[in-house]
Amino acid sequence: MSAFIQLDRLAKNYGDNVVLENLNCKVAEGEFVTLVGASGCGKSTFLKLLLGTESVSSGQLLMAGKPIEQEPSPDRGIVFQRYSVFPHLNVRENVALGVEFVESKWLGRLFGKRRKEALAQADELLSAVGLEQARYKYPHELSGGMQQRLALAQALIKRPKVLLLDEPFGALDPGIRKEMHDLVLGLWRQYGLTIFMVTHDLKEGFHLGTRLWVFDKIRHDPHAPDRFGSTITYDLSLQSKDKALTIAAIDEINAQLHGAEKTTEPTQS
Amino acid sequence: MSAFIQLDRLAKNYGDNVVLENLNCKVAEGEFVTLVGASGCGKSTFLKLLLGTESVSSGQLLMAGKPIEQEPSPDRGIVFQRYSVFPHLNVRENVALGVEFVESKWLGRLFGKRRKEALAQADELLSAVGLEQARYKYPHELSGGMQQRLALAQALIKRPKVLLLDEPFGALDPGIRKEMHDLVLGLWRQYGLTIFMVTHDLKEGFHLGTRLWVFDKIRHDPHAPDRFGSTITYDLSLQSKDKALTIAAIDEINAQLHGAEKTTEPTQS
Amino acid sequence: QDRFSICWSIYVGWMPWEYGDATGIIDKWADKYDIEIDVVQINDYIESINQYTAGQFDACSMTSMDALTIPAAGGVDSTALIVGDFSNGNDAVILKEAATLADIEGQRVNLVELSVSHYLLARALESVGLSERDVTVVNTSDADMVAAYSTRDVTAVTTWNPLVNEILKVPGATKVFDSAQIPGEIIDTLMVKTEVLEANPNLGKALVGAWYEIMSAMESQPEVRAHMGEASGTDQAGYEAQLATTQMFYSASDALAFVKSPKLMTTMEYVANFSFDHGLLGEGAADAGFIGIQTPAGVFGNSGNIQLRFDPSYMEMAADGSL
Amino acid sequence: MRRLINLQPNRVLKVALGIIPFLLILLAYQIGSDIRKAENEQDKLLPSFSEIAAGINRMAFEPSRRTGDYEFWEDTKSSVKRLSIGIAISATIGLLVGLAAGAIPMIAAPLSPLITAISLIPPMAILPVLFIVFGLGELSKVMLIVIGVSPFLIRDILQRTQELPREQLVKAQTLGGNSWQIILRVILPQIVPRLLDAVRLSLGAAWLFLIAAEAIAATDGLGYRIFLVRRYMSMDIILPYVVWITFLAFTLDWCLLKFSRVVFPWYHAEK
Amino acid sequence: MRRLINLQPNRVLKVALGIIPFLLILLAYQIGSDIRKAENEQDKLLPSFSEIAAGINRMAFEPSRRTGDYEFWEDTKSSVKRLSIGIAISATIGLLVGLAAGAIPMIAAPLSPLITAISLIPPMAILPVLFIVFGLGELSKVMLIVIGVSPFLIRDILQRTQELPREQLVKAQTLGGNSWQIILRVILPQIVPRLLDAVRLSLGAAWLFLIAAEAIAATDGLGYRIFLVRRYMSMDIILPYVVWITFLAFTLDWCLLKFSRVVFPWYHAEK
Ligand SMILES: Nc1ncnc2c1ncn2[C@@H]1O[C@H](COP(=O)(O)OP(=O)(O)OP(=O)(O)O)[C@@H](O)[C@H]1O
Ligand SMILES: Nc1ncnc2c1ncn2[C@@H]1O[C@H](COP(=O)(O)OP(=O)(O)OP(=O)(O)O)[C@@H](O)[C@H]1O
Ligand SMILES: [Mg+2]
Ligand SMILES: [Mg+2]
Repeated sequence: MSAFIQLDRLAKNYGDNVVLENLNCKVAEGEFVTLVGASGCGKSTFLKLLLGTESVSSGQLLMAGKPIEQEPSPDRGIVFQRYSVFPHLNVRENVALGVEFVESKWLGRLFGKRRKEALAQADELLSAVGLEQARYKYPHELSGGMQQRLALAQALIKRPKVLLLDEPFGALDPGIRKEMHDLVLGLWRQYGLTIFMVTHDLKEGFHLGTRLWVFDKIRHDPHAPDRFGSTITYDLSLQSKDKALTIAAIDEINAQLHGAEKTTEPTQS
Repeated sequence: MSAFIQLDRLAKNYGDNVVLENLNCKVAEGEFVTLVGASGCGKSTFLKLLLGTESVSSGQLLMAGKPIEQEPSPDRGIVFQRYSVFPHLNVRENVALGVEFVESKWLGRLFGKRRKEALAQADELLSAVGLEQARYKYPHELSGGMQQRLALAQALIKRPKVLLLDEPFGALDPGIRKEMHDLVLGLWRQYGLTIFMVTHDLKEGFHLGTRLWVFDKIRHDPHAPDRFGSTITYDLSLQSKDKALTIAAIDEINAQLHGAEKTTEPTQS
Repeated sequence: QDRFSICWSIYVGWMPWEYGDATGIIDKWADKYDIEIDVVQINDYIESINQYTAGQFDACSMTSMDALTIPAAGGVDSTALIVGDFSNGNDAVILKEAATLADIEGQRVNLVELSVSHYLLARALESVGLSERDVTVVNTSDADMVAAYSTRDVTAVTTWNPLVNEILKVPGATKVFDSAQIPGEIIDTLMVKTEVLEANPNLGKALVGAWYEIMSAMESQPEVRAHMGEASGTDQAGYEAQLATTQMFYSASDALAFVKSPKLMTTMEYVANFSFDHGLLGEGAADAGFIGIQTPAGVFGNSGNIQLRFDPSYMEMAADGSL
Repeated sequence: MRRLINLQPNRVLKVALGIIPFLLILLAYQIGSDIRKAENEQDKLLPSFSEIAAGINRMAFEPSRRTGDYEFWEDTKSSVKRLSIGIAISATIGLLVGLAAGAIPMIAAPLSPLITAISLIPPMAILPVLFIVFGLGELSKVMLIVIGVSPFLIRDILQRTQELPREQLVKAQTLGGNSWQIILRVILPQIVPRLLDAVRLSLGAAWLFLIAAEAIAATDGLGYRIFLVRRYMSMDIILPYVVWITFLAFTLDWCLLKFSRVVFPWYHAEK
Repeated sequence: MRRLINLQPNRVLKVALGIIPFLLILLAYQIGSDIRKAENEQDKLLPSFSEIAAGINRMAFEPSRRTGDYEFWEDTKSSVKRLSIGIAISATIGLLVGLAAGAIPMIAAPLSPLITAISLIPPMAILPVLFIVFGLGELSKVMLIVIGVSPFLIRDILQRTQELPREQLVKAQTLGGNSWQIILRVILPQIVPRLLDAVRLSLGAAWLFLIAAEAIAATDGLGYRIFLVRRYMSMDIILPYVVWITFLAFTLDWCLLKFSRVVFPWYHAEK
């Protein structure tokens, strides 16, 4: 397997709070990795490392053989659960913004013919995510599902190699999720993306991914819960998707996460 | 079937916006009714009618043969998705408040021995929902699941005949839901409640209820989407819980709701 | 009624009230006439007159001009119980760069509008054949006059002490006209409501008695003047400098001579004319004599509407030593 | 009986109830005025409504004997002009400084404590310093507003900028935006409606400082007139001026809100 | 190179950067003072630091020859007392009225428009009226603060009360609470920490009104002293007084925040 993304004894801590430790993995280009794990176990933190908004504490995180850039850049797109789109721009402008940033260094804004071209480019992607009808709407006029479609289109206009999804459907009605799944799978194939997607829904993880990572702590210190971090406890290949196997795996993981949840259930505020 | 709750040509509209129309049903004491339907179809509105915070526009809503009281009262408990507990009181005080309201007309607060008794009563219910360990904590120190347990204990101290649940587990991690399901089923049996529970998760509805209602519009006016309201389009008895039947029903309902969703998908803000 | 309150504000000629209050002289005289007198200091001069006019106080220190335009014009019949001093250089027109009054033409003059400064300016302009139309008057609060003078925009001010002395310390400031050139026209008095005074002569006796006791202490004892200086926010030297340009009537007989002279009536006529020209006598006033002013030498204006009186009888008692 | 907290007045009742206190105040004034007038016919403290009407007429609809101007309108014009300029300058400063500090942590570090300190200084107390620095002309009146209001605006905009979802800024970076582009196209347009909110909140203070400035040195303006006629207790002029100022303040606030609603619908939908 | 918007100063740098502007201001003052002193040795506008030190010493550490008091501390005592009483009264009014109107729609209907109107009146414009109504004693100084601040507090508390999740009130009703009980046990305790927030926001205005009131009618207090010595432009006293007021304002704000954090941890955790 050629390693596009490589994790090598990767660890991350915030001061004394060890969040991730000893992550070792290789991911090939074009894989669809889904990440599950209890709340607060460090899934989002891992995505932040990939994104470059947080830096590695020890070990290595390589992309195409080089340490990952320490800042967000267009080669790694992201869709968050919320706030991924710009409320003050309409749908087309939201998508075209990525083009404008490149072509207009000082104003970040295009005019006349070049603007038209950028918008045309945006329209293409909007068709791909099924938003052609909503081109002139503002995000607040869109449903949650449509906003996430928009966020996807926005990310894809930069033709990223890696797409990071942090619970992208967590705030959507279950009824809408199915459509979104089809959409993401379609885009993944069409654009040849490498996707890392965090989800709380184990079944979603099984359904979408070619590979599923379970994050969990293997060591616990009851007196200092922050002392040890999570690591990847399961790394399942989902290429075959055998139904019976899947169900068994789900049950096992569920039981395990469930047990862990009881002791580490975090404070909500 | 003896009608504990009876809906008779029940309709509700806000001005020109018809939300519910032509609801006819009888519910016996001790039933567990789960309500599903597209977002914005009027499920919460129906609970509000039962609760008495909204009034019936036409038709009748009877409880034990009499029109339902036009104000919330202790015989109908409620748990919302959020904000059901009081952040400034600790867990015990949250539950004991229901006792204090009854026994102290002017201060709404008990002292000395009577306070102790009230707190003891609260502790009993806290054991029932599995919160004995968290008695002295404040809600902000609890996880989402624990907050909902607290909200249940709080409602149950009034020994309500009817318990209304509006997406009580909608904001919880899927991993925690299973426990909450067991808890609710346990409490339902133990306290002989009549439960109306709104959920977005069709499977949850099937799993928990003795009866499932699907809310949907049967008439559409494409030029005036508010002109017609929702009604109960399916009223399934789930006593038998035949697995195959269930799956078939889920698929059918899903397909139907899904189609409706496309055209009525509401604006989110 | 045996409880009275009087108010005063910080000014060189009114600091004796502070001294009398602090040392108990006023209480002593009040006790003598079996009444009670509250002495209240008010920072803002205009506010003190307004309070008096609105009925919160029975007596208040003010200039004769303000007595005419505020209480008298507001229907509060007032009597000048004590004439304490007149300004003899305390009020002045100061120019920044020019040397003579005539240069003021065309300049913006900062002053407290409609106050005695305004009157002084009008009299000054008259003396060199100019009128108010030849300058622009800018209303400026007295507390900020010194700071205002330090700014580039301000080239001419008309104001009173201690501000005059502060401003004159700035190099280049030239006093081109002052109240010494119109002696006896800016008169500082204690005004009492005529109605109250008539009903309670004891109030008049106590106040006048106390006043002249303070006056004799003030005239003879430097430490008294030091006290007053400090209470007004400066020191003895600063206070003495202000006194130098104030014609204090330390003895009752001096005050009497001033009040009884026919010149007082002429002065009040000037003041009334100025006030009328500036609309200060109220909308109902048809001419400068609309409000009658009674002086020992006679009545100026409408004797049917006397609202301002100079009553020498209490000062006479003091002069006679019969208090 | 429904619980008191659940009783909602209907539209008509609500309007009626809203008007009642104002009527009561007018009535109380009328009675108070009558009582004082009975004692002293010349009383100036609580003039009768006809005297107030005459006062308004004199100021607004008759040219001044001295200058030939309609003083009321001249005063309004001057004050509104000063207020508008003052607010415009404050808003510009608030936007630029607040945005820069909010978006760039390296700018916030030195500015934040300074601005906190400045916002705590009561501007009235340092008037002399202000005069010396800004003179006594129109500039000083405008500057008092600016100094009184802009620290608040800067702090507010700084905070609002920092409150923008971090996710948006990250997203913009993944779209290839550099700092300047992100500030220009993502942060600035979202902050402008928030600036309007902040300006609305600070209007009260701006009026206060305007009136204080006009009281200190001016030749016209609403505050000037009030403090000038205070010299002879012309409440028949002061009272209508106060009502007029209140009305202007209300109108200005309302216009800003309307403007914001029309120009930034997405902002108001979001809230 | 990382983007400017991503660069975070570390702790030490942040403190250092925070101090720099203050040092610069002191330096600029020193230079300005030297320049003016070179022109006119008697200059009072920008006294040298030694003159300021002498001023402080005279006011704070030497008894006044006239009264034997340490005037600085007496002034501080008087002002802080007035401020505290004024704020306490305003807070009480704000809490009671705001809570009642926020919880009971039938009370909000008549009060809401009135309070909006009152909050728009600039208190400076009606100063003369206030002094006449409330006299010139301690009461009037306190009342100016109350009138200036409480409309804001009422509006804020009203809004905060209405913002409490509707769900909580419904829940309390299903627990059998009547209106009074719900106000007492559910609304009031949740509003108190919000009141503290509102009071902190209104402290600046309270200081402003206190100083304005003391400037007009007082015989002691920080505002009184500033206005008294302003006639002589004694900046050697005004400047330390201004710094002291700023410091007091900061301290008061900080204490209220600490207090709220300790007493209402649940409120601050929620935010
Ligand atoms: N900036 C930060 N500073 C300090 N600690 C942090 C920071 N960000 C995250 N953490 C800690 O890291 C841990 C993991 O957080 P993270 O958000 O990655 O969890 P998660 O797996 O995404 O959880 P969830 O499922 O709730 O989104 C948490 O304990 C959190 O407290
Ligand atoms: N107070 C109200 N005034 C006017 N219209 C209302 C009001 N409350 C609800 N509605 C309308 O009633 C309809 C149904 O709302 P409701 O909250 O009952 O839907 P729901 O089925 O609970 O949706 P969801 O699944 O999103 O919770 C919506 O169209 C909404 O706009
Ligand atoms: Mg996360
Ligand atoms: Mg709902």
